[in-house]
Amino acid sequence: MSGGRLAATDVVVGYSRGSRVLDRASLAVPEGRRLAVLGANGSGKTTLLRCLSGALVPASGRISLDDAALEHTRRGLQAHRQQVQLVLQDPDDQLFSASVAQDVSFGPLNMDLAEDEVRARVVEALELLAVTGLAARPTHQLSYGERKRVAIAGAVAMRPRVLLLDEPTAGLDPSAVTEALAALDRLQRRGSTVVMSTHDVDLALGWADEVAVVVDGRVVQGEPEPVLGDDALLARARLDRPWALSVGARLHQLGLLPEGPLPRDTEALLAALPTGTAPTTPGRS
Amino acid sequence: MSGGRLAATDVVVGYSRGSRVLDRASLAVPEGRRLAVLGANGSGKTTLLRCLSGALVPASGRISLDDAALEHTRRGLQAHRQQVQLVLQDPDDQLFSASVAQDVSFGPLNMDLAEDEVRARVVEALELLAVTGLAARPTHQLSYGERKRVAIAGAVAMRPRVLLLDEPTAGLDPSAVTEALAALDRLQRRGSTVVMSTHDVDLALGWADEVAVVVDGRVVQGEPEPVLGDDALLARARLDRPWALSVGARLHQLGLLPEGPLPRDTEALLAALPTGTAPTTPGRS
Amino acid sequence: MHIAEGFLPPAHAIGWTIAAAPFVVHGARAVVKEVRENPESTLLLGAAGAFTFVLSAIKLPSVTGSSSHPTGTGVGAILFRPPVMALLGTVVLLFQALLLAHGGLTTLGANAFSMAVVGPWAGYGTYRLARRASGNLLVGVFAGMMIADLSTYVTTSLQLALAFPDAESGFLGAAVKFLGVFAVTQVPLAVAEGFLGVLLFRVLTVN
Amino acid sequence: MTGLAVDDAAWASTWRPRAVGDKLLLTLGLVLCALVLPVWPGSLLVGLTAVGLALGPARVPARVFARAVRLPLAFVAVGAVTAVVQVSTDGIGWAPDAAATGGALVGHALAGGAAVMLLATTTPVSDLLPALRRARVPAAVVEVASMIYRLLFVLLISMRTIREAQTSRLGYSTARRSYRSSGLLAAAVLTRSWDRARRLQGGLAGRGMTTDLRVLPEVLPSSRSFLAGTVLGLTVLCGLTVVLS
Repeated sequence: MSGGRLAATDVVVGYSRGSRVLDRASLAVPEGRRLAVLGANGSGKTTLLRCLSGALVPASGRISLDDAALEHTRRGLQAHRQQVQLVLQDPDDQLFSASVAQDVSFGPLNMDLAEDEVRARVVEALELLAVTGLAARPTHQLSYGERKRVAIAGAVAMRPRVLLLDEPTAGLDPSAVTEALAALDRLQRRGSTVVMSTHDVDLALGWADEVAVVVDGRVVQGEPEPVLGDDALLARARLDRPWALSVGARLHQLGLLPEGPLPRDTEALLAALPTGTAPTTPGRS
Repeated sequence: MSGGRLAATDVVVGYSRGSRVLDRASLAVPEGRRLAVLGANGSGKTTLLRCLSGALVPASGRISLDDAALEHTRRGLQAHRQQVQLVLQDPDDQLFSASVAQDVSFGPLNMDLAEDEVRARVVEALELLAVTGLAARPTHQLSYGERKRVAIAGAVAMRPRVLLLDEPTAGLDPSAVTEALAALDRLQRRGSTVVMSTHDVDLALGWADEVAVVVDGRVVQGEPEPVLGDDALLARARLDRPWALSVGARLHQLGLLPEGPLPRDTEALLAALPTGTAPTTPGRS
Repeated sequence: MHIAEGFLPPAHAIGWTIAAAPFVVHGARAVVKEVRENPESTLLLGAAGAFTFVLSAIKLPSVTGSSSHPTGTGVGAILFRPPVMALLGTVVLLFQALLLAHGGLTTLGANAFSMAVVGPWAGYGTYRLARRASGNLLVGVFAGMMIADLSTYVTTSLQLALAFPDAESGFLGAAVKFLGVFAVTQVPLAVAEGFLGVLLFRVLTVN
Repeated sequence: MTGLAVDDAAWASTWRPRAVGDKLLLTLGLVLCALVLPVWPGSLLVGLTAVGLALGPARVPARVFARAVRLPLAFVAVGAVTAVVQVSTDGIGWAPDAAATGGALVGHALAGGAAVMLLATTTPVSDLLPALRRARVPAAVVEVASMIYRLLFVLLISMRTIREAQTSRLGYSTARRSYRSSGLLAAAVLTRSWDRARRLQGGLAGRGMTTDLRVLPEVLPSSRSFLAGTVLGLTVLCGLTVVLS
């Protein structure tokens, strides 16, 4: 476990009932790559993200940034939070202000930045999340998807090096998911490392450069294809195998897909398949 | 529009801002079949379900059960609610009693049933939803997936003929989705009509006998394949085309799938494809 | 039932504002101290105030067939003590005046005196006495919330009687009139709020 | 929408971007005029001004404004009738100047109510709270008030959803069940409110919350012509009242 600037090493988190949520879990966040943290509900993926963000103190093990261990002191946490931000699943757990722009300004102001700088960061964060039009709207009138994006903007305005997102696409419809992923792309291009937790294996396969599956309190990390193609692991993790890997593998056997990595989503699969002669829509409508 | 025992006809629901949420929407719930109501967030699918359940009074149009129009009087609604139950998306706002068994007994107790009968219905509902083990647990200790199933059990204990579910699988991980769908299957086999709203087109294609897409305030209803294969409709509705239809259509053109309806999920697709010689897992792990 | 905007003569509006002010300032000091010692309590107090606002929007069926709303200050007084409630109640009254057109700005002082000062103190006192006398939490809650509700309306009636004394029988005659209209009719609703408190605390103590 | 029509109107009003001080001067001026000027023609003029400004330049929907002003009418009517009924040894009767006194009460209340609603339908409560801060109200109190404003919408949605679920399961079919359901509802909303506060605390700690909830102040520029118009208008209103009465 090394190479990641943000990392968890042998982290143990135990809850009251005796069973451990995380049991010597280790994760290295690869810098500049997209990491999807996968796991069933209750597997401990949120707990892992909360440990990485400093919100939760593990019973043992360490969280490190640039190989320096995080100290859970007021000062240590304050420094850590300027580099690592966690966006929670429920936006109502992070939005407190009546106005969108004011809410986004909260984090930068807590960093003791000058007012002009705060203002600039608010504008930038709203733009990156494509919610500039909502700046003057009251928080309580926003839709769920809009509140989610404003909550992300609140973290982005602090310009963290690593952005951790707990289920950013949960509850969003397909077009909102597309918009959210596009916003994450813009963030990444700007140099942030983006980590997303999800239980949607198809989404993870299509989006991530690297995946980490939280199972039995530990983490299995690696490239998407081998990890998400490991049926035994997925069964233990109570996750499904992505359809694209199942279908792709069969089509590969049938000689219909070229050598190399399997396509990861519908578009890639259709592009890789030989074209037929009839139109692509089925003729039954 | 006829044949359905529960139906909405030319329903109009308008909000203050002038734009109508539902604009002469009509839907017939086919008895004994699985109906998926699809739409983006904010499309009005929840509004439609709330109209069908009697919770919302449409500005015009009618809701009918067995061809008798629902009257929004105290008595009319009370009779309607014994036949039609709606389970809302967020279980947190539907569980309000201290323990699971108490919460599930709330509806039957309000139906003036004898105590033995109430007890029997609670047991039955908990069994149908596979949450018998949770009966004595306080509701706030349950996981999200468990709370969702308990909320459904609360409606099921009233033995409605039609069960309307708003996004019953949202926020659930794959194994919880499987469990929820299995519970809905048991309900249906027992004679209930099950209607589910969702924005997951893949889920709808795999589950539903019939689909209804809510778009621009109206409803387009029909068999899953033609409706979910209609790209123009899906674009207007801000929904994706199910991957199985896209991939299946291409494979059909390539002569790899037999004539007849396209497979609707991974298992069906793999079963319909010719088998290759190599093992089904990709050889790269 | 709050006194509507413009209903009280200017002298009375000013007088009640002065009467309520020390209690509200005292409550504000308590809140400032609490927040200084414990910054997170901003959120908890905000939640308590929001709950009071929302509770007063719950419709209670009354015996007479009409419906009314609980004052909600009794439960707050028992949970958060009367000084804090004096402040939270006043903020909630301001929000009700602006968001629901319920009450008013020039009558805020009079309404705060009845609902955020007298109601919580009377309710809390009754709660302590009844709880000690009976040895039972729920008896205390019932009596406390009933008296918090009732004393609020008695105060409102007396405020109106002071502002509009009867031409012949003076303040006493007016008090009889206003009590008859605004407080006696409230008795079943006060009992209802007491029951609501019992149901509420029963659920809370089970959890 | 949130379901609080006055709040929705305030956020949508064309006067929302105006400086809060400007609007406060105008509306509080009208509120005071409604209180102290004689009912004829003072109340009428204040009422007409408030309604005219709200429906005209501030673009408040007429339905919302009418409903908001109508809401306290039940109290005003009952209160005014009670005030002018006389109780004497020979029974109940009207006070000698019942019509005039009652009319004055209703007039003052309606005019004052309309003036307060002009403020409420053009200025979100969250805009008024920073003004309290400038009036030397302690920051902690203003922050608590801001949290009340934010959380009350979250809790209102919870309350409505829980009540809808209870209603659907026949929880309000008789008076006795209604009591029981209301008690469960109140308890559920109370536990939700604590839970909300606790979770928000965690969320804000992660965003670097230290001791206060500091945000960037919103700059709403004051308008000289609006202020001049306000002073002139209020002077004319008072002058007319004195001349006519």
